[in-house]
Amino acid sequence: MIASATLFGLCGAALIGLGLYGFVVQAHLLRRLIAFNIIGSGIFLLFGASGARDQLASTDPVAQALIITGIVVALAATAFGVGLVLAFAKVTGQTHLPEESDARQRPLKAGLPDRSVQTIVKDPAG
Amino acid sequence: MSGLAATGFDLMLCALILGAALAAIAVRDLFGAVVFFIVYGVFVALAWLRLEAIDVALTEAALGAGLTGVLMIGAVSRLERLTSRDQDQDAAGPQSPPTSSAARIATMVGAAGIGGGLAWGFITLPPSAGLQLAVAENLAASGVENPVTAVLLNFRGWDTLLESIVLLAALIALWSLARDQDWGRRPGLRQHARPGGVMATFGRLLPPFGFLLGVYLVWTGSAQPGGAFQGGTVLAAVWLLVMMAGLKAAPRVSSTRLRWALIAGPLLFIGVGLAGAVAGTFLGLPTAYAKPLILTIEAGLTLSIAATLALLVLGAPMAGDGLGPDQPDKEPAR
Amino acid sequence: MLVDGITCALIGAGLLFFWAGTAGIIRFPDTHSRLHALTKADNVGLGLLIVGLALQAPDWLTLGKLAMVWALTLVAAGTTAQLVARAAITKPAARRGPASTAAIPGDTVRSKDRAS
Amino acid sequence: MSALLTSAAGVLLLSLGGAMWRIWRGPDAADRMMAAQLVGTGGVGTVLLLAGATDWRMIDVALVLALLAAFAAIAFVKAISLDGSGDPEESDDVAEIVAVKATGARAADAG
Repeated sequence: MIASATLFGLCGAALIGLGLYGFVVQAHLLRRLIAFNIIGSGIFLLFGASGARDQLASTDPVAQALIITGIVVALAATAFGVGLVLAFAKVTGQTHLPEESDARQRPLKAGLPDRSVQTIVKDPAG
Repeated sequence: MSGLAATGFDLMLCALILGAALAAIAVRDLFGAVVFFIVYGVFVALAWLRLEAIDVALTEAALGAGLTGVLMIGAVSRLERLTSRDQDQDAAGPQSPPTSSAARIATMVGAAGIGGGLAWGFITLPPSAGLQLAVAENLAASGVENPVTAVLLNFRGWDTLLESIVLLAALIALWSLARDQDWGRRPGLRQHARPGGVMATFGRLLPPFGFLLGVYLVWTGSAQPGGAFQGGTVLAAVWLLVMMAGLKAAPRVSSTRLRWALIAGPLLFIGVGLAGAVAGTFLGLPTAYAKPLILTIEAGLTLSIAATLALLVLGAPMAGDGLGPDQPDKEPAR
Repeated sequence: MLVDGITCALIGAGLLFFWAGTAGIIRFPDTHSRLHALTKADNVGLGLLIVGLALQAPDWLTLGKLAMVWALTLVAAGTTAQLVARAAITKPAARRGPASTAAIPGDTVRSKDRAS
Repeated sequence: MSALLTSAAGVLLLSLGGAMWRIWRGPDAADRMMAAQLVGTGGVGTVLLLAGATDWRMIDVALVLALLAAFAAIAFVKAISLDGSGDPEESDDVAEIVAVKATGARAADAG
């Protein structure tokens, strides 16, 4: 029999790799946030499993406490990220960073750059 | 027999977690990716249960099933309204990655290398008893019986204090994204529902139960799995439901009562810490008064965590339906 | 021993409903009939499971929690079914996701007019 | 009993793979949402079975999941409402749309 901790630790390592791949390859900012969250929960799982491997009963309480604060902070960071993505989209009409655009991604609206420039000049906070 | 069933379950759960994560990254439809991410949260909560980390599972379930879903679905909806939909670009999704296939393969190899390296490191990690024994030895002096709560509020009180301030900082950062003329307005879209309809009825029916569960989790957290974070997350979700059902508008960000709710937890925590500093060490809780002090801090923290998380999900203060910079400044009468 | 047997039977029946729900959500041809399959699993499958487990509950608190889980699930399933079904009917846009609500240029402006 | 309950949890978990397939396929957003709902309910059932098999204290997790089960769906119906923050029951022409659906829309639906 394989111990649960071993399995979920390996699963966490795989999630980190998977999330990293998605984070680099995806251009859509919201999908990057999702990938970022997958990396995060992979790290939590790996960490928690390391704390559960040699334990008598349950997962190490110190690891649990750190992971709980980590999960809540990850949500806070994600909420801020969503706010940034929405503000970016409001100013530019885009969901991708400009340097990520290639020939396949046409500008979204004709005349939009003008508006976005005006907006930026008028109100940098967007 | 029991071992076989458990290992089978674990293997299946790992496959589902990895499948959900892979699908969230690879599915063509943006909304599909968000749904896969919500489902992923449910599976990860199950994994925490299998690791017998019930406290973590509670937090993950409340965040994954409740707040993250609301946050992400709302984000998709608002994003689609902000960007033009004439092009097939978003329907085709992120699937038009800016990278060439060679770069993708290189990324894949690199990511697999990092994941594999971590896995190898995990397997070859030397055995260690960790801190479980140290916690168990000092549990009697902490004032509570749940070791996780003891670590969060007593042994590593610094971490939790700073964490509650980090949450506040995230909220301030989010609010700072608002335009100047929107400052002092209500955060997020104006929510409304048909009065007496199914959604409004649900919004009236559920909160009493949710409130009970949230308070129960905080109260029971001193002896059993639960605590300020778990209970606060549930209460945040309940408050969000009341607002989404159109029963109560979100408070204005300039509201004094809201500000007090947001800082109550950190303030109480610092106050108790300073009292400890007078007696000896900052954040040192004397064993005799540890339990009432911890419960006091937890009560304040629960309030602040619930308010902060709900407001983080709502978003920056904005006018009207927040569609763009051309919105009129007056708030629509609803 | 008898109690254990009854538990097993009830849980087995509950699992059957869950599998039926899954089969329905895979096989049924359109959104509304799939919703039908879903609510069966929600209400009956979980219900049987909970009744079976209730026989094993160690104390009254656990029993009460089991009952509350079922009650909450029933309310949630009813609400969800009603809202999603109506949303799927009233908004043809639901066919392609939240994305497509703003598909028509100027749609957002119109929606504001209608709402007020 | 513990092994039996764990096995039952495994059987339940396996059925959720089907729901995952529906999320992948769609075709509608509503289909994806419903399948997620099924995973949520299946998750509640799995937690309960695990609680019975190992530790009854785990039941609180099922309570949290059941309490929040409808949240994503409510966010979803809001997202596809006209202004992104409404309620599908608010539009007055529902009866009309339903009537149209019932009579002539089957053909249009199939197309």
